Amino acid sequence: MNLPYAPSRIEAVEREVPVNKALLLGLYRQMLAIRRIEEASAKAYAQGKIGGFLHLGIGQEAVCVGAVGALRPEDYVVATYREHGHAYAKGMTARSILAELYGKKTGCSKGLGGSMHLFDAEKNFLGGYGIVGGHVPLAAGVAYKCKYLGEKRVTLCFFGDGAANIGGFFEGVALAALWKLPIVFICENNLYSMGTPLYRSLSVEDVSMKALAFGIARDRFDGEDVLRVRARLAEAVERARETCEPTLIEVRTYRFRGHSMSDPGQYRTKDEVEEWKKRDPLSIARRRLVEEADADEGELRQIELGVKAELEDAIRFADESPPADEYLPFTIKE
Amino acid sequence: MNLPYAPSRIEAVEREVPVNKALLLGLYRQMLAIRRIEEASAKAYAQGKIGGFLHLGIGQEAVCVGAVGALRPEDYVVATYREHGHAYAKGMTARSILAELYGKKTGCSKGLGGSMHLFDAEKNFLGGYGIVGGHVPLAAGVAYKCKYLGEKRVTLCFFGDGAANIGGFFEGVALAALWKLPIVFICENNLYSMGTPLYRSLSVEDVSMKALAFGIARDRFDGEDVLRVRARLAEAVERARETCEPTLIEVRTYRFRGHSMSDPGQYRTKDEVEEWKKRDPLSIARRRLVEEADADEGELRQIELGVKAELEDAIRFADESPPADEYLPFTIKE
Amino acid sequence: MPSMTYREALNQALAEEMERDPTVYLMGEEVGHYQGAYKVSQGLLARFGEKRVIDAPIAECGFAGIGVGSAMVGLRPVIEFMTWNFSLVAIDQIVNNAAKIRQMSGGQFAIPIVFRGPSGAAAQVGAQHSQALESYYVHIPGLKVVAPSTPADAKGLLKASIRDDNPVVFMENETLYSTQGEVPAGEHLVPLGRGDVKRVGTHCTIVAWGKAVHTGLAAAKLLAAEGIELEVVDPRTLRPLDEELIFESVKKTGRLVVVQESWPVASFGVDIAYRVQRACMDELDAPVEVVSSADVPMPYARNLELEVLPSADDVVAAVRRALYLV
Amino acid sequence: MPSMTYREALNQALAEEMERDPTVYLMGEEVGHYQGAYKVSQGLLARFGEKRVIDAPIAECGFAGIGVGSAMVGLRPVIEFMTWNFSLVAIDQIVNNAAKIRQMSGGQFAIPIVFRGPSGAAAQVGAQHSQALESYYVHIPGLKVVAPSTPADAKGLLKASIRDDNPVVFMENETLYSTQGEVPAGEHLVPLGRGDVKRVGTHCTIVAWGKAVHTGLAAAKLLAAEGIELEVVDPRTLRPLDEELIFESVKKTGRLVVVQESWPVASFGVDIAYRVQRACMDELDAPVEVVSSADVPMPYARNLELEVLPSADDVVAAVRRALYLV
Ligand SMILES: Cc1ncc(C[n+]2csc(CCOP(=O)(O)OP(=O)(O)O)c2C)c(N)n1
Ligand SMILES: Cc1ncc(C[n+]2csc(CCOP(=O)(O)OP(=O)(O)O)c2C)c(N)n1
Ligand SMILES: [Mg+2]
Ligand SMILES: [Mg+2]
Repeated sequence: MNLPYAPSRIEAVEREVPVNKALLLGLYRQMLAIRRIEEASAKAYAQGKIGGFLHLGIGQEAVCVGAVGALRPEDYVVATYREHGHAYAKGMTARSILAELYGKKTGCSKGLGGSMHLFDAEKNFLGGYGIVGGHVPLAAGVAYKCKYLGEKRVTLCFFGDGAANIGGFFEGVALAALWKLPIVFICENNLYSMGTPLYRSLSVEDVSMKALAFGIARDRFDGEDVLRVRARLAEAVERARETCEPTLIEVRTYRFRGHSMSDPGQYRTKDEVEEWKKRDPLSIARRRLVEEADADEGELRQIELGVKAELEDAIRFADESPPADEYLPFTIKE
Repeated sequence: MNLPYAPSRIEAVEREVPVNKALLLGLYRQMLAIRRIEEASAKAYAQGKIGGFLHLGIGQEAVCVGAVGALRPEDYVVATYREHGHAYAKGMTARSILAELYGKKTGCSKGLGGSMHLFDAEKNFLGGYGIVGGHVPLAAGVAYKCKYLGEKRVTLCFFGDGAANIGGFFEGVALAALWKLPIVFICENNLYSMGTPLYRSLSVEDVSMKALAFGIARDRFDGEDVLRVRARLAEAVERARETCEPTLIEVRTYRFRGHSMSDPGQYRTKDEVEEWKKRDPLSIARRRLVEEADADEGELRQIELGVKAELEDAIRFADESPPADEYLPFTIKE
Repeated sequence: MPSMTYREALNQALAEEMERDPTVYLMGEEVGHYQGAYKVSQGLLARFGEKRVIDAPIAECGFAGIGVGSAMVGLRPVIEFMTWNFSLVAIDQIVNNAAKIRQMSGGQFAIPIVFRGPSGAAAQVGAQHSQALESYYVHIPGLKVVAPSTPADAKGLLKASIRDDNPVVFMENETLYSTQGEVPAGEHLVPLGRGDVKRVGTHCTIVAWGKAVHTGLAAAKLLAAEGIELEVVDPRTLRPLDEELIFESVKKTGRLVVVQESWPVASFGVDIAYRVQRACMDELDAPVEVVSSADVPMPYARNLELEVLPSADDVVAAVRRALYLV
Repeated sequence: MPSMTYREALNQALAEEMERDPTVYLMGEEVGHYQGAYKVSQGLLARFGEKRVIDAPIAECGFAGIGVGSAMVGLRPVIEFMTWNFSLVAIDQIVNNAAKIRQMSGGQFAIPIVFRGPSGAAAQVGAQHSQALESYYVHIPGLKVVAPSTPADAKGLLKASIRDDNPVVFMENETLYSTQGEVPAGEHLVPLGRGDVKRVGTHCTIVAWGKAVHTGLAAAKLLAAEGIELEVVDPRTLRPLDEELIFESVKKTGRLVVVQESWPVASFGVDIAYRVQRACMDELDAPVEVVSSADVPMPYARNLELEVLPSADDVVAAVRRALYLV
């Protein structure tokens, strides 16, 4: 008997996604705002206004913006500690994010969570989590609830390539596959977990191959074009919504900075980083807007000014907000 | 770009294994002794001489005997709580096993381990373990040591179909694949984890498919013919020994009894159990000996009498041995 | 009042709460078709269907996490661990997610979840299956911890736990499942954080929970023959703890023996001992004694297991020490 | 004596033991090419090669288990957890395998393994990354638990831990890595189970380990200005505990304040308090005080974090209470 290979439900072809100007303008604006929020964070960190771990996603913006862009407002997002962009893309404000990073009472988590633990119940942003892989079963649980209540809501669960070895990840995916939960697992494969390149952490470097162990749909593509990300995610999201079939997606991307503020990133060559910077998702989006959608400089300048004003306001807000002044007692009183 | 499927290194064809009479006689004797040990255990359990959990492998003997039969004495075995047969096949005596089950000082683990925790350092039987999946990384560690020291020794790690969802299993296999450890993971897929049939615990019922997630060799076959098990394992064992390539194997088998002594097994129909009893590995081996190897009844009777005497002696030994009389202080003194 | 077993009382609590609130579901290994490894969920699958009584594969981290995630967004899961021994592969979900999300989110999310199952040694199940893990869970801020000793408490506490908005660690005991007792029918709730005096006495206070309550009661019976009357206080909820009830009793008797199946070091029993020694310093007539399991991984042989576990005789000896009778 | 940092002292201990015994290896996330997340293993990869300094993927349960298995058959692994927070996904390997195999096998197998890494809060790393977990590991029979506070102890204890035949939980502290101190060159071993008086005093004993030793010393400095002399006792090994040294000090001073970063409930600090209250009942002039972290998941904001962590001021206040100065 010859063993059959597990079917991959997706023919993962790199399809061209035509430009929709209005859509791309919106996504570009989001990516830009996220870039600026993170640049402002880095600066505030250097000034000692932000403490603890700060993980920037600079260079990876097309993934979170494109992926979350495929969701409806009632859909859920669960993310890792590198989640500023995801939070913003889900509708949270620069104000509430920065104020949280500053440890202020006006932050989205009242200054109790910090950079790694952004939450917004209203926007259905269910948190950044700091234990690698620990949020994957939790995300499956959110999808579980949607199926339980018969809601047509999808959960999007982000994770890194480094999470693709840990038990929690496998268990979360296994249960989602077994119970057919409306969830999309998306690996932001930025080629490194901290200082470890893929070849030293994964015997099979294509994370989407893990789907074969569970018989679920998979997809895999390069993540520098926000429209491609959005279009490919839309397929998986609609499949989850309509048929409760989970999908495991790997998107290749790259972070331009170190793992966290304390990491000089010496495990990568300058050349490698420069090579990837040529594929900066912001530049690509901007270029497509100009070259394929006839956007003019004035239009783009308008967006850029809007983002600048938004950031100035948010930084001022974070600066001037009162510090967090009380933590929560450990239990909820009846 | 079309995604390639992960290669399965093994063409898992059901090959016929010709009878080698001397070999099969030896394996048959082992299977019979194991069957009798477990029958004696069941009886002693009913008499209150054995306590706690008692998990019998009656019906599955061809798997442990065939698999361990592919090893050399210096190779290691790590097993689950259903490990009486594995221990015996690795060279442990009926005396030391039964005395352990009786909680006697003369037991292999001095009466401190019990049925689920048989150990024999001399025979390289590294234990039965009670936390599902928890022994899989441990077994990888044993293989790690062999590679570290440059020893050409193989580790054989048994687990059940129920373990194929748990984090420890995935992590152990992932690391063995990444670091190319000389280990063979063998799933005794007896179609049930306690009362749960495969289709309610695994989205992909073929456990060997998990190998695709890690790019390691895999194999899969029916486990009622001890010679087939031995031959197929020999390939994987030699691959591990010579090239440090791990293999993930699924063997289909069936336990004739409940999960443990307290389980009446009502989740299976009588018909199903009867159907499987027709494939009793002992009957199959005996039939092949007679039909294909010209063994005569006298020869077989001789073996059966030998086993009977061995068991009588072992039961007497367990009965008459002094009870365990001290547990170990928690640390080893310098 | 109807009499029933501890197991039936738990079953009734589950059934009533599932009836009452459609967001309550039960998930765990063998809880459905098998009717529960220890039959606590007997009949629930037939009554509530596969949607609400879910057989989980062996993936404790996975299904504990599913519980937490679903609790975050409005369900009220009851997650059964076949035994608490297996919770160690899921403890990160309980400690780092269930217990912390409320704080990390600035109070935006509550996690109304119950993790339940038997804890402690059964009989001869060996080192990996014989752990009384209450000291682990009671250590964690953000959790409530409950350990009922009687059928009535089992029912009332489980119902209250399911309605509580915090994550609750609910520790049953295999050796108690078949014990019998009177249980109020219907809406019987035992508020979390309220202890109970299981036996009134004057000479020495015993504090114990779960199975150890019965060890304490057995010791009381033995000593009553000599005219020594023990007061047995069962906090029932370990976190938050009903300190007042304990202090009150100790102030009356002047003596305390804590009985627990937990290992001794950094244990909850020792914590109670310390709190009482501080709060009742003036009223204590003897140092507080703590009777625990021996400080070793559990051996298999029955005679050694009995040596390791706290017994009524151990309690009697400790009481005698507290009364300076030795 | 050469002066070096706590980090360098650990590094030296690792290098010396790896030099001495080829069965010793170091495995963990980023220990090799990255030179350690906190640079404790700086230079070791270059010196000992990839065979003995192994970068592990993020699979704590997996590589902790690999450590245990390899230790069973003759290697002496040092397993680094990037921080002890991440040990919760591997705790089953430590509790159910490392700590129990010796007992379960009737003494046939020893598990000479060291699990090490930083424990406790750094600064503003939030609830999931700010846990002082010593109370978890010290609870478990079969483990030894070590928590050095100075560079010299770090070196001597790590060397002794690597040579010990038992599984050792070795808890460092991120905020101590850069502290400086004199460290004996070469064969400097601090035996496990032996404490150390870090400051001699007469009025009150402080027991603390790891980072909290420095909190105690800071409090001593503050109080010395008022003529109050604290004696700071550092057990260094939490299991087995050098009770005698602690009792001796308390018998001299008549007072005890235990300082720990652990949460209070069912904690090791409370355990010490209880043991002292029993053993030194007659010599104690005041109830034992325990200063711990506040009983909450750690908030992020710096001001709140400082409120939660035990401070020198908290210790001073506790000492004043013990001395009836308030
Ligand atoms: C269980 C666990 N182990 C270790 C860590 C420390 N750690 C934090 S992030 C990280 C690397 C994760 O890499 P990846 O998943 O690829 O995500 P990325 O940082 O690249 O976004 C590590 C090792 C952790 N947070 N949790
Ligand atoms: C982590 C963990 N969860 C649950 C259990 C309880 N348990 C013991 S055996 C078993 C079923 C295992 O089935 P399988 O792996 O198929 O092995 P089999 O018993 O069929 O040999 C379960 C659920 C356990 N021992 N460990
Ligand atoms: Mg990465
Ligand atoms: Mg099975």
